[in-house]
Amino acid sequence: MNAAQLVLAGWGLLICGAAACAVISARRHLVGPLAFLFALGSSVLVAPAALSVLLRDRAAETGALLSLPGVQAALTFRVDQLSALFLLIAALIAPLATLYSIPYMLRLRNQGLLRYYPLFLLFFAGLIGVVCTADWLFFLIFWEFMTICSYFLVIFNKEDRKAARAGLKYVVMTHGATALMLIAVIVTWKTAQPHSFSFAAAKAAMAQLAAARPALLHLLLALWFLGFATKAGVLPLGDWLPDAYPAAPSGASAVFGGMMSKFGIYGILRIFLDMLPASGFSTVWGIVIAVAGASSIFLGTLSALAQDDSKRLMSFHVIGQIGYMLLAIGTGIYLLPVNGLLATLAIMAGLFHLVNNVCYKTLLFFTAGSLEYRAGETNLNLLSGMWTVMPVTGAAALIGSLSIAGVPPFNGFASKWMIYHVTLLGVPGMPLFLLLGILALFVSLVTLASFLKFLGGAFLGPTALNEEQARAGDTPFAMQFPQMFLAALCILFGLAPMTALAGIHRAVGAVLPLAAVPSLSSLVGDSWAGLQLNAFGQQATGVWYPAVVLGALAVGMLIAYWVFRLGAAPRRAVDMWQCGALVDGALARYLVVEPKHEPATAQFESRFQAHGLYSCFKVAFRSVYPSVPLPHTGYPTRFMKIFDVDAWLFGPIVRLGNRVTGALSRTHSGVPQMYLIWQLAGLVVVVVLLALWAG
Amino acid sequence: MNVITQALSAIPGALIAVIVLVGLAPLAEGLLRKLKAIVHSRQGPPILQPYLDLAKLLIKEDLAPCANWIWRMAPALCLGGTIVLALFTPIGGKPPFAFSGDLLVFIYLAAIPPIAIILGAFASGNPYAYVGGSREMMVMLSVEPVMSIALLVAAIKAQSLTFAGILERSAAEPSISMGVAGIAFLLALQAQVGKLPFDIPEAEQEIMEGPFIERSGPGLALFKWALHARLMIFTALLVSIFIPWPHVANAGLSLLLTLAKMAVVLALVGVVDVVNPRLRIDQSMAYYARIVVFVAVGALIFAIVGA
Amino acid sequence: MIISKLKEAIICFKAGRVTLPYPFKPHDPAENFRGRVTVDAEKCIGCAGCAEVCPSRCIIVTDPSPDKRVIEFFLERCTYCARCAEVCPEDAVTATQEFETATNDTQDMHIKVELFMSTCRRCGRCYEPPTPLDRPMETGMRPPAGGNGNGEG
Amino acid sequence: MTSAELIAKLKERFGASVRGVSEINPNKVRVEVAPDSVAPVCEALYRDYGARFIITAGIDSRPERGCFDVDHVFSLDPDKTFVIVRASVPPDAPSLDSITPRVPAAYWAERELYDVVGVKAEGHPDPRRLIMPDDWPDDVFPLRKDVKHGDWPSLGEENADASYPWKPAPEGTSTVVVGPFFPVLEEPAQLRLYVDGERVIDCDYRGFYNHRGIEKMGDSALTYNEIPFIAERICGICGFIHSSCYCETAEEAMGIRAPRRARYIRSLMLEVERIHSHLLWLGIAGHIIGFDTVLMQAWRVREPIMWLCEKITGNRKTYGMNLVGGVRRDIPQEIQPELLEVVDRIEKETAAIIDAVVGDTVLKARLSGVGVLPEEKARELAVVGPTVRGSNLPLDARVDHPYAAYDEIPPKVITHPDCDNWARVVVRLEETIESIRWIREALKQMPDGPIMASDIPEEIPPEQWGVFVVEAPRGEAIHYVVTGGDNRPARWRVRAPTYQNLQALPYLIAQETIADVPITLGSMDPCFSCTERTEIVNVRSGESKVLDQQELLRLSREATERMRGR
Repeated sequence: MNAAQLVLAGWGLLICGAAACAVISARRHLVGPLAFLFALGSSVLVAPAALSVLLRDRAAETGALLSLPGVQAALTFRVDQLSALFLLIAALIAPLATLYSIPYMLRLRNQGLLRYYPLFLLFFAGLIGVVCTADWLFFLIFWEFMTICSYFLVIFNKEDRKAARAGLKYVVMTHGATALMLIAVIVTWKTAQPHSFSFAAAKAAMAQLAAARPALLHLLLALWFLGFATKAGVLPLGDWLPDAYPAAPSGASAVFGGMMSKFGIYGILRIFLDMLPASGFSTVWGIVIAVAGASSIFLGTLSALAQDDSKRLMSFHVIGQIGYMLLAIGTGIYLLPVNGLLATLAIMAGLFHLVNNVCYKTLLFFTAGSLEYRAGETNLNLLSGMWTVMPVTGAAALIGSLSIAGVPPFNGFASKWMIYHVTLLGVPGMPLFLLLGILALFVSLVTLASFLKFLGGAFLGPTALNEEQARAGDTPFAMQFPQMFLAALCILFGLAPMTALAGIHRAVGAVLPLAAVPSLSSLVGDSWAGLQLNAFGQQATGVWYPAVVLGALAVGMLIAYWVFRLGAAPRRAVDMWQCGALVDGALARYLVVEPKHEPATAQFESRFQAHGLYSCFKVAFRSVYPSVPLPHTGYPTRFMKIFDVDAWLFGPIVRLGNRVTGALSRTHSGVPQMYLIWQLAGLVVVVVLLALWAG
Repeated sequence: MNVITQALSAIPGALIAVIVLVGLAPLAEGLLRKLKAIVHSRQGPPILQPYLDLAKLLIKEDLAPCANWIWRMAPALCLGGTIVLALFTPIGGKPPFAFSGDLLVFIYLAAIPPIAIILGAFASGNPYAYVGGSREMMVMLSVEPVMSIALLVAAIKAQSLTFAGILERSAAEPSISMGVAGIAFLLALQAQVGKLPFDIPEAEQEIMEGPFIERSGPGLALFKWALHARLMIFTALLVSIFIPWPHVANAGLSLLLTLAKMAVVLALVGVVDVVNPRLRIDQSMAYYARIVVFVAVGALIFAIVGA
Repeated sequence: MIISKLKEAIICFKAGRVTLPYPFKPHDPAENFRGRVTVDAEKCIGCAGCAEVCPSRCIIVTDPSPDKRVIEFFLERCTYCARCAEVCPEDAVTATQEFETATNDTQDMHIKVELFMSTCRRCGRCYEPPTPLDRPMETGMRPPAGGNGNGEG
Repeated sequence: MTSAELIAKLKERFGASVRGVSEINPNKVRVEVAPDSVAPVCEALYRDYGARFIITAGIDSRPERGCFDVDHVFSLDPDKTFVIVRASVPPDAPSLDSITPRVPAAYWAERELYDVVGVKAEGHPDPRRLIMPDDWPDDVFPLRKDVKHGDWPSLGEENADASYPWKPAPEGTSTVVVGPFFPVLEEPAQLRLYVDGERVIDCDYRGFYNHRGIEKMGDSALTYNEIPFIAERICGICGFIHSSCYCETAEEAMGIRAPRRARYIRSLMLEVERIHSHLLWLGIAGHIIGFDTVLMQAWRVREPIMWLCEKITGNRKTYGMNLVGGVRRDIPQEIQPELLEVVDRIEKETAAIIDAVVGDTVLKARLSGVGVLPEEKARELAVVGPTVRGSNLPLDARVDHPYAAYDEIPPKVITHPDCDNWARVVVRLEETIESIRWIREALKQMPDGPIMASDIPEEIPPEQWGVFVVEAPRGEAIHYVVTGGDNRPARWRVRAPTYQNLQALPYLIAQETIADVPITLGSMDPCFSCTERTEIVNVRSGESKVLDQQELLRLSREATERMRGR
């Protein structure tokens, strides 16, 4: 049984799991653990398979499982090194997220679990399908499958009209993006000789187009890029993302934020590395991707700073973090024709950041979900002092926050460090990348600021709990374990970046359009204790040994603690100093274990609302925030309405969508699965019609 | 060479760096206080007063408004982070721990003490601490870009981010871009070390020392010490990278020379400190935005065109 | 801006160092400084004029027996107006130059003068208020004439 | 418009409501009106005749006339006239229509009226306590005559937990508590800022933690000649203003006048006090914005005049110079050259400071455009002193209601059009120079003669009254004295300038940032107190403990009990 067949088996297990969960979904206490078992089982099959592909550095393939001879499409499971990397990520997150969901979903007493676990498992199946197929038609089918599953997860909370709106916006935008990709796929298919949807054929077609019709290829690339960038959440195309992700249950939000966006990156890598030959196209599209990435970094992160809802804050950071990856990958693609060594390093940096991002972003969404679980609230203005109740979650949130902010020696720093190196020094002839790198460096601080806001708002600060509430304690172990696991990974990849980079190097190597892929040691040195960048010449241009710094920090802190105890100062607990005034105590308000959010009216008198943090900075950057009303200008309001995309584009589309669904629901029972089937069927019909027309 | 043996061989240098940059920091503060007193036309405290203050604080009661371990760890993290920062600070020559980190590592490590301050502030729960922490972050947001760009100019000139490469290159010859970057760094220094007109996060008359409002005793001592050391560290960095001349081969002599240059820079910082009122945070941010745009980016452009 | 900063610097440096190392080198008060009051028991004739004008009522006069008068100064309440010194007909009460009166024990700030009174040969009233406005209004401040010493103040 | 014309107009407009007029001189009249027309009369005075509200005094006249008198004091500045609107309120359940809705400046005065004499202002927009502690019994009003000095009501346990009813925080704001102990607050006062981030949206004020009951002492324990010394202690910075103002007022009520030389000496010392107060304020303003060099240098410049004061009066502060009818010490001829020399030096150095400061763009950036109080708002809130002159209104009691020697040498009124903190700085600095000019002028013209009046009557008749304002460095201090029998006033009403200025604070700091609150507060008022947590160390056991509010309250009550027992 080769690796691809194992993956297929895992995929099948997920489908079976979905069916099983659908059957017993009424047994609320059983369905969660069952889903977890299936997810775990699937991971047990998929992870070793993917690992073996990576370690052997050789792709594996099943035979054709399903072929459509009429349109020259065939479903095969092909696992190459790049797929293997993403499979590993999926195999890591799937059981963790399912485990996390068990207690979380039980809490939502009046929500049926039929709409959660089966879809959740199907969603993972879709993800695996996306990275394993080597055929663009089935790629798109899996892609849509994944999108639709995630759509139903977004609108899980039936009562929440906002969630429904967000879901519609999501599905409208991503379907639009898929349509663009579909056009690109068809055109490529038509160009290929013979007509075929397979990756190999597409690659050949692109090489042919590059020589014959460069304008058309640019158009195709633009369509691909728009399609994938929309899914990845690159601003402004990712406008749907901050609305959709927070709407889903936290287990799903974590998977979306932590993982799904990154599959857009997978698509970009497939197209711009695997398919596109290193040429002038790389130069142009490298710049485009890097600029899109940088604008995403800037807009996403600065918008995140203005958010007061923790899940929304993190969703904006998804956008910002995707930007870092795109910046690195764009730089790498730009460099491909110029400097293979640096290009490899840049793309590795981007992928390393992606891997790190999966760890800490999922972790952070988990912590936000834990807050919701324990306090019934994700609004940072209303939360306070939760550390007292949930120290483990708090510590996980701290590690995640420091990781995402790139504080050494956590993993976020290692990958950002590589990205800065490449952008700051790698492209001497093109100062644009230098400026983008500096922008990224600055925004990294904004990330820090917004996560300090998250920590300061939710976990730190005065606590308002009575004893009974405090006894309720932290979240159940099933929710803590995924966080601890991911936190450990954050620290591992931070302290020993080589563990991740070794695999990433192989994954990148498999798709690079280079004659000879540079060896790992020539890129980042050969020490497992750290990184030494040699890519720029004889002398090392950058070194980073996290263990040494951590050791020094530990010694430094010990010295500091020794000084601290030097005077043997007595310790005493006191009340907070309020200028000598006795400020009314806090009114206990937390631990609303009911799923419905209690309107939080009571608030601490002495509490500083997270909204107030960095107010001057926010005022200075007011213009880039979506949440702040547009400034008054001399132009007529009609003109300003152009900027309100929600009003003239999504609003009508959503209303139209509502009408269509309304019409559909009149003819059908309204069972969600029916929609799923209908949408899939519709897609297939469209594809077949187009294929017939074209062929 | 093995990392462990490198680390072991760096220990003597590390000790010197810590003693000079952290151990002598209160002395520098004492000298600044004396300078301040001269401008104020008063006697002023003894030069060793900062040490006495620290000693006094170390035996004072440690009052805790919360039982959070972030609160308890913050002072040690702040001073510990500062000590680590000192290991990456060049004082004339290559910093002792240059083998394990480069300029980017320095820039990011420099964020650890403020993070400790802000987390410690938020942990206390005091509204003033929140305001102070928020201001601390905003000062960081406005100053770090200036400082980073100035340092990156040096790195771009050297085409290396390692201290060895940068120091070698910057000592070679003066250049316009490095001069402009040095000025930008000098302007950033004032806020980076929390001196007037930019001691906005602490602002005792407005928000009662902001992040440190709940601190007392040894915790406060550690924070104060870290702030004093910050003054030394960034001054040493400025002097070593932007004013490396005259170049002296002898390590001891080089150290003394650097200290002398640092004294001059510190005096400048001290004089600016005493003849200015405190700015508001929005004014300070506007000021640094202007520096970024004009001075730092100017230096960057010079560096890109090779001047 | 630079020019004004320079002007400020000139103001500062022109002044030189003006503070004194205070506890070691105190500044001498002016000649007619109103410091802590003292009583010269030799000169006191027991007229109680000081007690009558004292705005803070810190001078208490009691007559424990017909021929004995006790005048007590509770100087921790003193406001240093030196009205007592002003009205004293015999200059028995004087304001000194002493201003460092911080103490741990309020007893240090008490002055007690005991006088053996004999009947005045002249008019029986040694003290006449300078203006009608200075008449004391509080009874009990001074014992009633011929009081027998149970007045506690 | 003379007071006669004004009264004619009032009589014409309000007819029989105007019941009687009492007058000391044409510039000081008291109009008795029917209680129900007090509000319209006050509104007419304020809106139509340009009068400025000054203070409200409640008088318990039940022993004499069986009623409470409520006197609203107004000033017609251009006419140098005071008009007092008096209403007599029946003694059971006394209440009177509030004038605050029509005359906003009476906001605190009417709250205080209820607190101290128990006359309720009906329709007051904010009828919370102002002065008395939160646990004070509801039915005890300290300035009523049936409350004897030294009497203490039993503070029942039911009120022990009472706390001040703070305004609720507006939606989406955080509360930042400023005070009772805050580095730049002048007295233990509490300000609650409702902030959104750094921006102050709204605020609420609670002060009078240090209420000392001086007015009660004045009308029940002290004699006429003891009050100057207590009045001097109302304020540590402008003590002489209060004693001068009291003495002038009491002299007016008694129908005497201090000799000319005494009045010159009073004015001289008042100007000296203005100089050192302004310099002190400048230093503290510098300190508030972190400019300690200004603090040190301004105080260095100020110091010579303090020594000079000690030489003249016997003390740096609390000169103890005033008595009803004159002053205690003369300014001898031999000190005058030194006085001139000192003021010359101060003038030179202040001019240098002004020269340096006005060009300091950093300083100006910090002060300009902050704490803006437009002219019409300043008039509405009836703020006084440099605060109002910084809002471009030329109000100065030395010119508007000359007292002491200012009728002979009128000073120049300094105003500034900017209406912000910067304007207040400039006004104060220029006033310092002007005071020095005035001192020189006065020394030239100072007449010889006695320094104490010789025509003090043997008996002071009751029911006489006097009212005076004195321009303190911070604004007008007003004293209103009604004589009683017994060698003491029946009512002595004091209003310090800060009383009126502080009411403008919420307006001044709204929409400013937290960073600007201290300096805006400081821009109108220069005394600050600074204190630590209260800690009690038991010397014998070495234990220490920090007191919480309840314990502190208990201890202070015990201390009060001890004092009463003595």
